[in-house]
Amino acid sequence: MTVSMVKALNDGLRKALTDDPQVLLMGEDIGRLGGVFRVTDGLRKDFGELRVVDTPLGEAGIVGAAIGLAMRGYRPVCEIQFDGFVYPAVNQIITQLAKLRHRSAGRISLPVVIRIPYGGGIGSIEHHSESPETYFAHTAGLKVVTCATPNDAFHMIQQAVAEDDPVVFLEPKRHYWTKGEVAPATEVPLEQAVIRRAGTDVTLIAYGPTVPVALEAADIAAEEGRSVEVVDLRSLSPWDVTTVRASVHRTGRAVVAHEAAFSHGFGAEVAARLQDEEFHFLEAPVVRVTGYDTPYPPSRLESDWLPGVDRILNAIDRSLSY
Amino acid sequence: MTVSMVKALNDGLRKALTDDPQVLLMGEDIGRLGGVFRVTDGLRKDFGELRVVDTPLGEAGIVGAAIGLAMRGYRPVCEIQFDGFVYPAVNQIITQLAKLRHRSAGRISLPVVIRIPYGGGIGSIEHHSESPETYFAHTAGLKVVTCATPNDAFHMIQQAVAEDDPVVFLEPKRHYWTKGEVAPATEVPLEQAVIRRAGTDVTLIAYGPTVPVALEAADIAAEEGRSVEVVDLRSLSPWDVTTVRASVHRTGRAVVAHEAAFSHGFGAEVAARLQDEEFHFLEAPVVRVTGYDTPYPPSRLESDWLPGVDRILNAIDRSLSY
Amino acid sequence: MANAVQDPLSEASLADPPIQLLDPSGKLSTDARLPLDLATVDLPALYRDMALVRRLDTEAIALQRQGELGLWPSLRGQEAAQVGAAYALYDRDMVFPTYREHGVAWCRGLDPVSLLGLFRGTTLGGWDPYAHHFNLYTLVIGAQTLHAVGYGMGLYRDGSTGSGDPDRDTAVLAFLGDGALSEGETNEAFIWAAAQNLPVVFFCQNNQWAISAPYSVQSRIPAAQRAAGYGFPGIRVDGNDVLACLAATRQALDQARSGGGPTLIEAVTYRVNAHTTADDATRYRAAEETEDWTARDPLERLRAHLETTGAVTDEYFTDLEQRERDLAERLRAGCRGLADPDASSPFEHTYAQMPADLRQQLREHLEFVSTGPQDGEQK
Amino acid sequence: MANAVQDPLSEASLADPPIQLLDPSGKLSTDARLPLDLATVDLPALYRDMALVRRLDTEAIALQRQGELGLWPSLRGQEAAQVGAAYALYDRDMVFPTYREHGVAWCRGLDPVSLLGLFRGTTLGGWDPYAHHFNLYTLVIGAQTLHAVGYGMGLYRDGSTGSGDPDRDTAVLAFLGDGALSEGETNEAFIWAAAQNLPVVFFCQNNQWAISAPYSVQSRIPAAQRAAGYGFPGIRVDGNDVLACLAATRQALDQARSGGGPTLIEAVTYRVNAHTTADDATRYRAAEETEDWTARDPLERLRAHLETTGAVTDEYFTDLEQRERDLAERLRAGCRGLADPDASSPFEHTYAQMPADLRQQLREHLEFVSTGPQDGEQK
Ligand SMILES: Cc1ncc(C[n+]2csc(CCOP(=O)(O)OP(=O)(O)O)c2C)c(N)n1
Ligand SMILES: Cc1ncc(C[n+]2csc(CCOP(=O)(O)OP(=O)(O)O)c2C)c(N)n1
Ligand SMILES: [Mg+2]
Ligand SMILES: [Mg+2]
Repeated sequence: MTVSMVKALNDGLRKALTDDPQVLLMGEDIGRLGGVFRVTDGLRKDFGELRVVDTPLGEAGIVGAAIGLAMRGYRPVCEIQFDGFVYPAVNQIITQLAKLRHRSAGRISLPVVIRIPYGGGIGSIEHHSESPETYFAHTAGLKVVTCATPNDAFHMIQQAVAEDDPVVFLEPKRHYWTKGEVAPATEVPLEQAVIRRAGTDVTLIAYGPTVPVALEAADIAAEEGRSVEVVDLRSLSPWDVTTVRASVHRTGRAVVAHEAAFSHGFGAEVAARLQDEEFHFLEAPVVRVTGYDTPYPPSRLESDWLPGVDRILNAIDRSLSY
Repeated sequence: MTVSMVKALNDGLRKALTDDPQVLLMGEDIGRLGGVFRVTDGLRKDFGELRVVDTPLGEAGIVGAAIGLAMRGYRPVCEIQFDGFVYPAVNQIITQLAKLRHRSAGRISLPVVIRIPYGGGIGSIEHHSESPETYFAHTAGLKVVTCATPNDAFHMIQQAVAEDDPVVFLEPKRHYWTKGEVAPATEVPLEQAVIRRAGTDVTLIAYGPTVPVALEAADIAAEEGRSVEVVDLRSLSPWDVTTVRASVHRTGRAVVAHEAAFSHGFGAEVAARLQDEEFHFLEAPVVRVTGYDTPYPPSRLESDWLPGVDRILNAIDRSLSY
Repeated sequence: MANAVQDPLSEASLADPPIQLLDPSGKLSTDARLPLDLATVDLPALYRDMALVRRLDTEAIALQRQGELGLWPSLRGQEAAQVGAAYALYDRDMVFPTYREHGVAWCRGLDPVSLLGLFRGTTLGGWDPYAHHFNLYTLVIGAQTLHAVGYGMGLYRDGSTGSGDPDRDTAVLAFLGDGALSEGETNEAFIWAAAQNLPVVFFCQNNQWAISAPYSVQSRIPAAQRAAGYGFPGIRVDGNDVLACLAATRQALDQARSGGGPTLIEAVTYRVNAHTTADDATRYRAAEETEDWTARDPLERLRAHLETTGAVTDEYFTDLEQRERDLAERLRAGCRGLADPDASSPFEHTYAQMPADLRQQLREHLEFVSTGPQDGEQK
Repeated sequence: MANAVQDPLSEASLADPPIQLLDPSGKLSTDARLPLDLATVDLPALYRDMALVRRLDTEAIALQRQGELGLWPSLRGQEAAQVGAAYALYDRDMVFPTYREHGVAWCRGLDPVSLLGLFRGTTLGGWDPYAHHFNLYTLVIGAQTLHAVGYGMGLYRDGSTGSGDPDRDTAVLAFLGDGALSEGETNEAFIWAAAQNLPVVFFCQNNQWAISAPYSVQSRIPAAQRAAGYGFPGIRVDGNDVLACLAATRQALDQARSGGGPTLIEAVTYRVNAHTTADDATRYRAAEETEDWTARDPLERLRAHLETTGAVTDEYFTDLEQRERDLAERLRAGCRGLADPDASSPFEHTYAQMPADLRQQLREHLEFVSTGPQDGEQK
């Protein structure tokens, strides 16, 4: 079955709602409207307004209330309308959601999913193109995942709902309308990285929005006789160091690509781990291709600002030139 | 003049208030009480309640109002009572304070300082020992600094107030009562790292609360014939890569110590930069000694959980064993 | 229950219609609660500005359809609220808008073309907030209300409120939507303004919808009543009545300037178009509702009044039509003329002085941008 | 101004004293706004619990002075508010406390020793929140009010509110301080509870101080009036009157359980001690104020009533004194007996299953902890 990522998410949420009566969705405009990206289209009609909840306009409220619902046995799936609007909820996420299992010595489970359409490249105005993953990945007690294909979207959202830990679920909005095959079942655990393309010369690490870009870069590199292995991380916290190390162990080189700012972006952690754990095997420094250390620019500038195919190819060149 | 860090900050703030009538302080309990750590002790009495403002109990309000005050020509210095209580202000900090200069193409300057007592080791209850520096250092548009000595406290707080950009000013509360010499003037720019102890075998990078710990470790290492160079970063955004590189260029080895969690902690960025820019000179991987990827533990566990002298010495051993 | 036990649901005000000074047929009335000296009001000017901002809005929508703008949040239906509020301002009063106050921007004297850049993607701002005492648009719901509060604290500290000097006293006007009432930050702004008696007027355009959420999702009582919870006055006016909006704002700003503290104004109005050009309102609201409200059009009633009373000549309308055409032309040309920003601009304006590392990033970026696609094949 | 223009400052309720059913001299009265059937109230039990929680508090302060606790937030002066509120609860009702509700915890049947761990640094929680329907303490001001709202949404979805079944209908009781009224999150909780008519009772102990900030920093009107801004009832009671607190909470919980929605209760009381043992209240408030309030002691008036009416015998007091001594002894022994947590516990409870990387960190940590100082010299 070939569907868009939006449809795959919709199907996955529908399945989660069907399979478990304790699952509910909540967020701004997710009911009647079906969400600004239509991810929840039709679900309110079929599951009712008590399970697909149009909330007041307050993100702290959404996450705070989800915590209380989870304490009462529900499995809330929150939608934050855009990446740039998650910040009013950060206090509830960091000081409450992430910590309550720890504080209660495991007595409180908070199976809360926070879905966030994220990343740039869609010509939006400000606050609609942010990549906040580091804030969450740096916060112990949260899981952070992101899907790059409709198939992953379908399965990962269900896996996220089934998790007993809070999951920040990042949806690369730039690929919402990209279509792909969806398999009825999956055997890949939520936390496992996937090698999207095998290669031998350099390991290219991507996730979410940069995965298709990385694959495109790998294609072009192949034409030039360079064999690029593309790893899709999928899970950012925890992240699958084992798969990445194994790949880099073979290739001796790594490039990591993300849209978030350079300093303290996800690539920093990848580089820090690899330089430590593969010190003797790295033939070149881990190269980072990322957004710059500026606020996200006006959309007329975004295509150059974002790590695109050419900047990734340059990084591969740089890595291979060592 | 030998004073505690609290007194040095108090003196620095007093000077800032005296020198510029547009400077004002605002926060919870900073007036009548003088702040829970007494950093603002006596200032309300001398500068009045309009310049040393006891605010309502709301951190979003504090930072949001500071933005408006700055737009009206003031230079507000906000106090967030403890590290763990900055999160309600994160929306104002990340989406507004950090971005308005950029959005206005430089027309809006927001000379706002956000003082935060931070870090652990004082036997406190939860939310009182956090190290949130990565969240801010990853946010373009903010400057982030931290002082490790009374002298730096005195000068850096004045430099921060004089900055035309927003500054997150992290005060290592564990060393609030440590005394030290304060010089009347400084020639060190706010953004420059300082070598606290020269050495030749390994570069030990620390900031804020871990600086005294690092110096202690270096002392012990010296007894064992190991020459450790200790760099105090002082500024975390931007950070002084030049000074750190120069040191590592000489020693060929680096250890970085901070209290914040391991994954995506400041050490990741340091390691990522060094493995890239000093690739041919690093004789060992950059080693990170940090808090663990768990929430901050109950205080009975904190001394082992924090990166103490022994863990730093272990890391130095590890680095030198390559 | 009485006294200490308050049940506002039972209060009469719920059923009360909002205060009106000009009814849909164009008839003037008075209301003891909201005096307005008509001698101080230039009705033809009010109408002209409402008509022009409607045209501005219509033109921007057209530009969006033509692909010249990425998005446009229409103010249609809210012209009276915005123009009425704006007419109450002194030049020196400071305005903190949301993203929909094109009508206020117009009245503040901004070049209307400068409103388009944000939506065209050529800028994140577009104008000098100090030149017209009109802050940049704020997209993060509620955030600007706290900036207004801080600015008001500044005014108070400057001695620019309650001084009694009519050339000095200044106020702040903060706009917000009905949805914004639910953000914690908005409520903190109310709290600060109340506790410190700040010269801030909160002007809530209750246009009945926050994207697809009807007002009932946010509250079960009128928005103006929110102020009662903090201890400052709330007033509810017909937001399609430019005179009521003007009168209420003038009264509230006067009070604020003179040291009388904050007011919350609820202008009961309607978002006639979808939330933005990207939205599809048919998914969540009935066409009849929109038709009902269109019948209460804010322009029509003032036009009817002007025509019935003969306050203006035919020439006024001919002239106005010409002005509208000129404005449309200016917007079209201006929009297409909005230059793409310089590739270096984000780097230049992130900090007062560009840090060394960022300068290095800029160097690499400019090299990359100028070299173009390295591999020739594609971008 | 009338009707649509509301000026709550002029409302009579400001001057109104809080509702009282038991005056400082121990005299009972009735109030039409707050009926209480005394046959349903066990006055000796109320007094006993107030006396015991005061002793608990006194003992905890002593333990802190002895270095056994790092910190203690005293409830002294707030015993009536807490015990009164707690007596109105059904077992199945869920409570969301702040960090000061030791009296409520006691009435919920928690082992009082378990309250000490958080302040001794041996745990971040200390009890099973589900066992006694009493959540962990929340230190982040206001955060718990939203959890209460979510729990209430859950009750509504379970059909456990407004069902008419007296064995089923359940409510939520959320505690907050006067300072907490200023946090955005608290206000969002009010908004959600109002708009969705949730079975949540907000119990605000207005103890006049938020650390060093007097109530006037937060608000210029009584806290109970905050509810009017959202459209649900607010009620203001004498927080040192255990009967008024019990009656108000019972009435509000009944209403919530039956589907009648939220209430905000303001219990006007006083924090007799400093904010915590780490605070020095002499820096910011006058001794006379504290003395004034001490004269309105919540225990004294009920004791006076019991003694005057002869409702209890001397034996009751002798027995109570013994119980107090037993409790103190239990706290002392229990506190010292609180074990340090296992070094692995933070790692074990961060996630449901420990991720591989964290397991590796734990391994290294345990190795480090067991090896002890590597270099022998020092720790
Ligand atoms: C903090 C935040 N959350 C969500 C959004 C997404 N959003 C944009 S406009 C809007 C509705 C705003 O409604 P209202 O305040 O009534 O203003 P209106 O659009 O009707 O003028 C929402 C939810 C946002 N911009 N900011
Ligand atoms: C979000 C947040 N900001 C600041 C603090 C620090 N703090 C702890 S208690 C307190 C005062 C609380 O006052 P109130 O709500 O009246 O409760 P009380 O202590 O009087 O019971 C403050 C400011 C905090 N715990 N959480
Ligand atoms: Mg609206
Ligand atoms: Mg209090």
